[in-house]
Amino acid sequence: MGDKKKVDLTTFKDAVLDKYPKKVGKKRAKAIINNDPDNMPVIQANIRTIPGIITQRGCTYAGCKGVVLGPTRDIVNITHGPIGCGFYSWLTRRNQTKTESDQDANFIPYCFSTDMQDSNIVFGGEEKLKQAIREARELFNPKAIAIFSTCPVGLIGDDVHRVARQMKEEFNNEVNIFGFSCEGYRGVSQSAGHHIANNQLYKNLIGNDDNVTPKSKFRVNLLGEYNIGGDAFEIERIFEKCGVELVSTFSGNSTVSSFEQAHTADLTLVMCHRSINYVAEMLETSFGIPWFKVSFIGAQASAKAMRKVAAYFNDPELTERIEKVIAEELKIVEAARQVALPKTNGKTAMLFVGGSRAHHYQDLFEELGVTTLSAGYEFGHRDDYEGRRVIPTIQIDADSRNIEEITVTKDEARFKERMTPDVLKKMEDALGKDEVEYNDYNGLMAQIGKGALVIDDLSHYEMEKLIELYHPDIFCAGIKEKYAVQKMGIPLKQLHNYDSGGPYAGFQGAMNFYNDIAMMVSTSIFKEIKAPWEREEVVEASYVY
Amino acid sequence: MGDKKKVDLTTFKDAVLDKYPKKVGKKRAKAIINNDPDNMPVIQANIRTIPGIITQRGCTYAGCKGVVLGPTRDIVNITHGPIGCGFYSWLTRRNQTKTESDQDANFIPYCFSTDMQDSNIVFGGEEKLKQAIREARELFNPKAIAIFSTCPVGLIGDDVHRVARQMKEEFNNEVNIFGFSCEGYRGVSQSAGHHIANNQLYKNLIGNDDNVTPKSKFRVNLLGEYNIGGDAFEIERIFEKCGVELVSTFSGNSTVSSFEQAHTADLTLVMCHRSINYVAEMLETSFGIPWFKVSFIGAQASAKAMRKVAAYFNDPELTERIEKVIAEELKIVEAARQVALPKTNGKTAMLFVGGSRAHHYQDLFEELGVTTLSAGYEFGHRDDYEGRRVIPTIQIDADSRNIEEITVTKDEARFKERMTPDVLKKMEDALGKDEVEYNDYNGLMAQIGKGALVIDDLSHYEMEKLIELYHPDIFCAGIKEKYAVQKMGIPLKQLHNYDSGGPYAGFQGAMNFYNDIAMMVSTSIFKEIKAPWEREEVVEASYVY
Amino acid sequence: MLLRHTTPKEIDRQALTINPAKTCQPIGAMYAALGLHGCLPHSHGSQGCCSYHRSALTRHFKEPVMAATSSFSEGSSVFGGSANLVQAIDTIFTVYNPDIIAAHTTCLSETIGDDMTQIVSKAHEDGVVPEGKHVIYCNTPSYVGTHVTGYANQVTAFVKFFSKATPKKRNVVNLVAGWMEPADMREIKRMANVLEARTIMFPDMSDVLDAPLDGKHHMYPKGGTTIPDMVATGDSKFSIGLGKYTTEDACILLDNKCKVKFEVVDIPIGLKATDRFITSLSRHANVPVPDAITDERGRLIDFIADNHGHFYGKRVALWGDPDTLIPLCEFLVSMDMRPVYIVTGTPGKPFDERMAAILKDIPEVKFMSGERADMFRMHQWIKQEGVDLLIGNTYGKYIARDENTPFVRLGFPIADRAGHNFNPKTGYVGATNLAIDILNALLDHRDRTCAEEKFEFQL
Amino acid sequence: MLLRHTTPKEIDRQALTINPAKTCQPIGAMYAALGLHGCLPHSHGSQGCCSYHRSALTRHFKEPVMAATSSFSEGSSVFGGSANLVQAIDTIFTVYNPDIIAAHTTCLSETIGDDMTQIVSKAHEDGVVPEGKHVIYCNTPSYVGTHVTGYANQVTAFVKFFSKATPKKRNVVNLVAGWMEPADMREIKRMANVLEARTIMFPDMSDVLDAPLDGKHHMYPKGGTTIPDMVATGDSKFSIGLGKYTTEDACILLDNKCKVKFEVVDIPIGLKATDRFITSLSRHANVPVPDAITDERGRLIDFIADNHGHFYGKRVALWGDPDTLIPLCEFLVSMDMRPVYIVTGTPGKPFDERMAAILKDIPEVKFMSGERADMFRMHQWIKQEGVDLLIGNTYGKYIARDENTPFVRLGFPIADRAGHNFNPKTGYVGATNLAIDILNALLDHRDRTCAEEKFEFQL
Repeated sequence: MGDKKKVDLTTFKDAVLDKYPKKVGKKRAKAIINNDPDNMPVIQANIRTIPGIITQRGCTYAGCKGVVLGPTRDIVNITHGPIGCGFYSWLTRRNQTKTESDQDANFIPYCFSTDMQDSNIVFGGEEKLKQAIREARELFNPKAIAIFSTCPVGLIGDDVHRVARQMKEEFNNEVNIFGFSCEGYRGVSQSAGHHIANNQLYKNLIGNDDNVTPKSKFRVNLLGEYNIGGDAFEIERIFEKCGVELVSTFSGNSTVSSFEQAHTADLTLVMCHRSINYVAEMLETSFGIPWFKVSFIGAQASAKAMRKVAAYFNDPELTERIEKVIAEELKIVEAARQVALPKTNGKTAMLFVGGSRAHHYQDLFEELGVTTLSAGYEFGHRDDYEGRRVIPTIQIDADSRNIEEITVTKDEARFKERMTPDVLKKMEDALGKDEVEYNDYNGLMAQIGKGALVIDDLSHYEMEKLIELYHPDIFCAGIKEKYAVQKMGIPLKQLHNYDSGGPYAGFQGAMNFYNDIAMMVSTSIFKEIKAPWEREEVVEASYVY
Repeated sequence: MGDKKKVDLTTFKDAVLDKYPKKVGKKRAKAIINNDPDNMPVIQANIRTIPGIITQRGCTYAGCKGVVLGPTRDIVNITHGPIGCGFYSWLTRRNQTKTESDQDANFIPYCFSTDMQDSNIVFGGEEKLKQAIREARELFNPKAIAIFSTCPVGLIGDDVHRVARQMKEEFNNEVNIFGFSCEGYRGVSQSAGHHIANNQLYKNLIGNDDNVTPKSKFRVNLLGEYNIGGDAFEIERIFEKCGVELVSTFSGNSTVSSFEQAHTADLTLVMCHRSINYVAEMLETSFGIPWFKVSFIGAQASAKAMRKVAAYFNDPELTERIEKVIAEELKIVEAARQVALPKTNGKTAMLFVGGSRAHHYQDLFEELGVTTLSAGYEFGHRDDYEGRRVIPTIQIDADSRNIEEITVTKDEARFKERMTPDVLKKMEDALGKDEVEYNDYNGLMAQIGKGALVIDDLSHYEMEKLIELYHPDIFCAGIKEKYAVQKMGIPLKQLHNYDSGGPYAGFQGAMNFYNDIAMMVSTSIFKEIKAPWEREEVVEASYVY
Repeated sequence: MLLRHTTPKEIDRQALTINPAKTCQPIGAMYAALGLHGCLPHSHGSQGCCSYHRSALTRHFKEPVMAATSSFSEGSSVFGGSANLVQAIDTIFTVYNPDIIAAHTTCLSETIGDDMTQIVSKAHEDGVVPEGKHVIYCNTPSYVGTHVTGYANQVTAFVKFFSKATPKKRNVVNLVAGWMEPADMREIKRMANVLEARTIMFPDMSDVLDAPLDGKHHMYPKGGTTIPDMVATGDSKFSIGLGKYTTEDACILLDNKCKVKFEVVDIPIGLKATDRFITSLSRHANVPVPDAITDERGRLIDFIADNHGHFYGKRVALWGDPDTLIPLCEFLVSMDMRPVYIVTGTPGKPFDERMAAILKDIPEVKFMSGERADMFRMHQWIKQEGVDLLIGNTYGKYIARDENTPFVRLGFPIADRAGHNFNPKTGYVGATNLAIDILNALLDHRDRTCAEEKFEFQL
Repeated sequence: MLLRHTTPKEIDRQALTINPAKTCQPIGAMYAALGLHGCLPHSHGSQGCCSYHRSALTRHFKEPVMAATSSFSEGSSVFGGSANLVQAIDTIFTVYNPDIIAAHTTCLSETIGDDMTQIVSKAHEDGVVPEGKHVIYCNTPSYVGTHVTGYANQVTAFVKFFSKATPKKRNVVNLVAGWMEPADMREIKRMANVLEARTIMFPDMSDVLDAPLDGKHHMYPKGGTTIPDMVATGDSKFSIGLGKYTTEDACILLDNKCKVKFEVVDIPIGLKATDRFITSLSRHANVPVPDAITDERGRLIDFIADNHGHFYGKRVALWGDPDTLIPLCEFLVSMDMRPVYIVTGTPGKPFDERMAAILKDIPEVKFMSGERADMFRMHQWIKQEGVDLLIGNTYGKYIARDENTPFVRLGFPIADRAGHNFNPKTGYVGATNLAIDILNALLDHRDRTCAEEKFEFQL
């Protein structure tokens, strides 16, 4: 315990690049960085994966339908395409949801698809899609129907947006219907899908309902929280306990109605910067709602996030209440941490997942005394690594250029300036200038230690090498990596779906994580991998000859 | 279907007796009878089983603790002996019971034993028994505690009756405590245990409570019904529907209190003649309650039983109600029978079980068009075969002489003459003289067909021969026989415990039985016993050479 | 209610599939490719396909599933995926060094019309396929057929690329394995061994997707049909295809190409299908059936007879693949159970015909295959009249909980339990396992839901 | 509540056993005797014993259990049972023609002091034992020890009556099988076969109590240790006893009588116990451990690793026999589960010592053996603080339902389920089966009891 391993990570790049074809190695070299927070290097991110390399990444459809729209419960999400895409995104992301009553709509356990056949490819699938929408309405009578395009849809020229408009008309505007051009081949990863999803949320849902009865003076949106394993439930609990109204969550445990009212909140908090920062920006531009990057992953991070809320609203009663909640919760959390610490302290971890989690979870690991040796995103951009300050310097390549950008302007009628210089000043006074991160995000590299390896779009080969060379005590990635890593005797924590654990957000979540990591790093069975007859030191049994 | 098999059973006896040692064969010869109802033969019954012969029979303890007292729910039944006897009689008889509330006592799921060790055998077990009773009282606070003697108890001289008296005294008579000298070696089968149980029920429970509030004018006891598979529940349903109060059942779904009030009923109905006729007689002698043999096994038998009740009470309203119930129930039963009949009609059965069931179930089989080729009891007496008229002629041998006989006299204070000649006359007028069976029982041989084989205490060897020679469509016996018979491709219905089926009593029960027998005789898997490569007529597969 | 919007009222759907009982071709091709030793499957399409298939297979097997992708971009979709595939082949052989790359197409590459033959030729010309290494391929457009079709196409590709007839036939029987679990394949090989039949099984996922944890990740686990064996299938005396939908095409091609006669039997699930398989193998391998096998059969019969009362008459709803459902329903019928509702998303007449024959004595039966023969429809039937048991993949758990109905997991994917790749469901032993699972499900339910006074020590 | 009278309040019981975790000696002797080929067990006592034992064994195995009884009457109890036994021997050999009669005593015949040696001599003198037939016997007073003791005594009698040393030792290892299922014995023999070790197992209930249904009732099924094999155990090089309580006596006698050295290991339940068994067998049979076995081990490890999160920290209550409970608890600990309450009615120090060692890192553990170490007590402990899982025989189902706790059936008797005599729990394969059963029980419970919003597709 407590014996922090000293690991020299500098040799990795050379060790690994040699193996690749020359051109491939050259490309990968730019994505493998020895971090130096004081002199932040440039990392290559959000560029095409080299064919054949065995990537963790998925596609645009997955980012749009799977990640962003998946957690919404009262939209009938129809996949327009052959059956596979709809099938694979059916219940596979652990998006939990809880309706207020048994009568409320919940379509999450359903998979809807136009199940395109060859004739639809040859003759076009629009009519089938229309009929599918009619049938969906007859059977499910939803408030909203969303249509997701799969690869062949764009190629054969089906126009899902036109179909959406036509069907909306056919239903006399009684159902909100909209489409997503999220064909799998667009962009370079799920990231493009998030962006496409964000745009359509903005165009079709956000701002639709001004008719709101506030439940609290303190009204916020939470963006980039998808309620994996119940994370959103825990965050909702904290907000409720603090007396802050959560107007909308994008999109964990969300409803159409909450999206439609998001513009009435006074503050936006952004969890997963990568998947949703577009919406945060649009909300500010149109309606004047300021946004802050926060994280509820980690007990201290959660406390910090709530303090940001307190500082922003700058209401003594609220501040007192939030501080009381923090004190109360942290006391319990600390006790749980002390139970886990003897098992976890001094251990090492590697995190390769998603567009934010590989960063956020470093906080939780720090609370456990676990050093993150190496980390990287599956679909992050440079700003997620280096901070938003690099955005102006990011070169837009062909793959990104194809993703729809929408122009957002101030909504003159509904815009309300909230982030006055005075508000900002008070926040900076309360929290310290560095902590405010107004409209900003400092990125992963600012946190991960000097010398740590930062690798974008890790390949399977690189992953094996990392483990072989540095054998971390725990590896964090996704389902595709899990069992390969565990075959090597290293426990893998899925940070996409938490295996079947969670919630890990907030205070309760931190305790769950402490327990689960303590459990994983003390898994007895990994000590038994070698059979007695494969070990050198076979202990002689005593028997009576 | 409907092709009744013609089976010649006359050769069996010769075929089977040859195999035995001469003396054994000679003994068995008297227990194997070709029936002739018109000229009823004498059968040897209730005599010792020949050592080594592989019998179906159990012991006196099993008859006393297992059969008669087992179904009572609010007596703590302590087995005094080594652990085995208590263990084997723990929940193994499917005696169902239903308390009125969750708070009422139900000790059926518990096994209580003094768990005698060698020191108790050497130095005596009375002190341990006393302590066990103290502990049972402290933990369970029962109304009554019963003590059952196992083989060594009698041999080492432990006096369970004295212990019972002493402990009752120690508890200031707040708990009714009594013992049973039901050591396994007494008698020749379970039958001795029934008798011993009956005596103690009479001595220690029956008549203890005169303080009764009648719920109906028509108050009856039901004897010899043990609520296997819920039979008693169904009979209770019928009585309730007819407006007849069931004062006590001996002993299915019974309570101490119901035993204590049994003497206040006006009529006793006897199901299992063998196990309980002693109590019926004692109730009549002491209290003047007449008894009739009835059976609720079979829809017609059930109707007949209820008509006997109607005829006895001779109340027009009651009679009308009973006839209405019968009509109503039989209508549904008949529909179910017609569903089963095509599968069952013309089939053959053999029944070897218990002391009454091998008789009663012939009614049900008749309703299904199934012929009983052969039947016999495991622990019946001659009167169960030949009718009570033979009782005076039964020779009492040494084994029976050792079973306690108690002398019962008229209870002058509480005796009430009910069976006046007038009552009897009216019954005979209503039902026909043969049907009344007042204080009588005509036995199995009167019902089973001419030429049918009647075999007492069937041995395993005889059973295999029966099947080999006559391959019945269904065989009825107990768990010990079940799988040997089924290995021969013949389905076996357990008539001790109904496998896990039932109830089979009453009208609902008849339907259950129809279904289950239809199921068993149409079991597809028995047609697949031979593998294709073991069959002569292997059908050539067509394939493309 | 989890599926609270499902009502008994069916409408005449023409377009919308809800809760499918199928998925798309490429995953079948990927799964089958893992049954070749030293083979890396390759998905020629956008990244998502490969990621989805690997994830789905991994969730089911809880095993590493290695596969590569052509990582199509918008550009490749316009200009064709040739460059991507050639580069992928280069990268794969350089970095991951498989013996074989088994490429399959996707709806994307099919829609743009990539010519696999031409692209792979180009890869050879470009020198990115090392000496002695193989690139095989098959066409698996997602909008034709289902995952079952993709499996069949991949297996057929094995024959196309490897099987070779030399002048000398060998007394060997090919066992062409349909879609089943590694444990099922292992069990079929074990039976063949007990029969002392000489066989070659392909594909063979045993020792691939049920690999030991030994401290290393083996990109190419020790299992899988080897190339020499695959080549030798052309010299075998006979092929037995296990499952018409998944293996008939391969059998026919092997006959056409190498004159290996064949018979297609059902996957040996249950008593009678195993009887037919053993009979066929015994005949074509020219070996008698040993007592050990007859005993296994007898133990199955014993088990069913012993517990028959619990099975008899129970109404069952099933969903899955035709090659599984056909022998499975036959097995249930042989236990006197009543399969009443059966759906498969995989289209094809043989399913309908076989079901009609097997279920001829169950007048209330409803079955359907192809488009919109989905779990939503089956659930609507259940809402109309309930069943006693559900058998199918993990998606059934939502119905099981809503309807409080016992549920036996069988098929693909099973994402919420483990062990299905350990205990076979094929052969007599597998049928016994299946019967045990069914019995446990029924009795657990009985024990859980019965009234207290009906709670029993013995069942 | 089914067991509504059970409260958390324990009292200091001195005399009353409630819901025992044991039964009496003779049934163990009867069970063991069925593991000799051609043997008919014989119960020397009143009819009830034999009937009860046959019934209990039959309910558990759902198989015919043939045995005879001396059918004591009150007279025999007074004058001794000699005449009954001699007549029984005559009847049995005449009618049922076994090769061996294995008689055991009961509390009755023990209390009256029947001298078995003398009675069997008399039977021989009376000429009722045919040439070449055997009558063996053992003393199994019900008031000493438990069913486990009776099993051990019967197995020791096998050695006493049959084992014979000739001058020539053979390179064979005796496997003395403790109380386990036929499937467990079959699995251990299979492993020995894979190791290519030459072994003789005794007793051996496989192919006896898991016999096929073939249309005949075989009084003496084809399984069981044969007399020649049993005789030859005296010439074996070494004995491995599987389970101290059940086999050590036999091993010692075989050493004393025939100079066959021995080692007693645990019944190979779970990873480490199987490791020790395989190591011992490999060493004493002088054979290396083949990869096939190492792979089975690796698959077990893989399964546990894959599902570790579901096992970790789960509190388990267990009851049963020491030879089973010892390796079973060790196995649970190796999966990071927490066996917290353990009772066995069988007395003996080794249990207490081994438990203390295995469970040293579980401070909250309570275990107890011998008199009044019963299921009532264990249930009281559970009432004090609940558990996540129950493992034991069918009697646990009442606790499982009352406490809404997952339950894995293991041990004797299992009267409400079937299949336990099919799937082994020994060896790596058996350990995997056990882990699968545990996982299913835990996950079924989770799926059943979780809130709807926590109901998961993947677990």
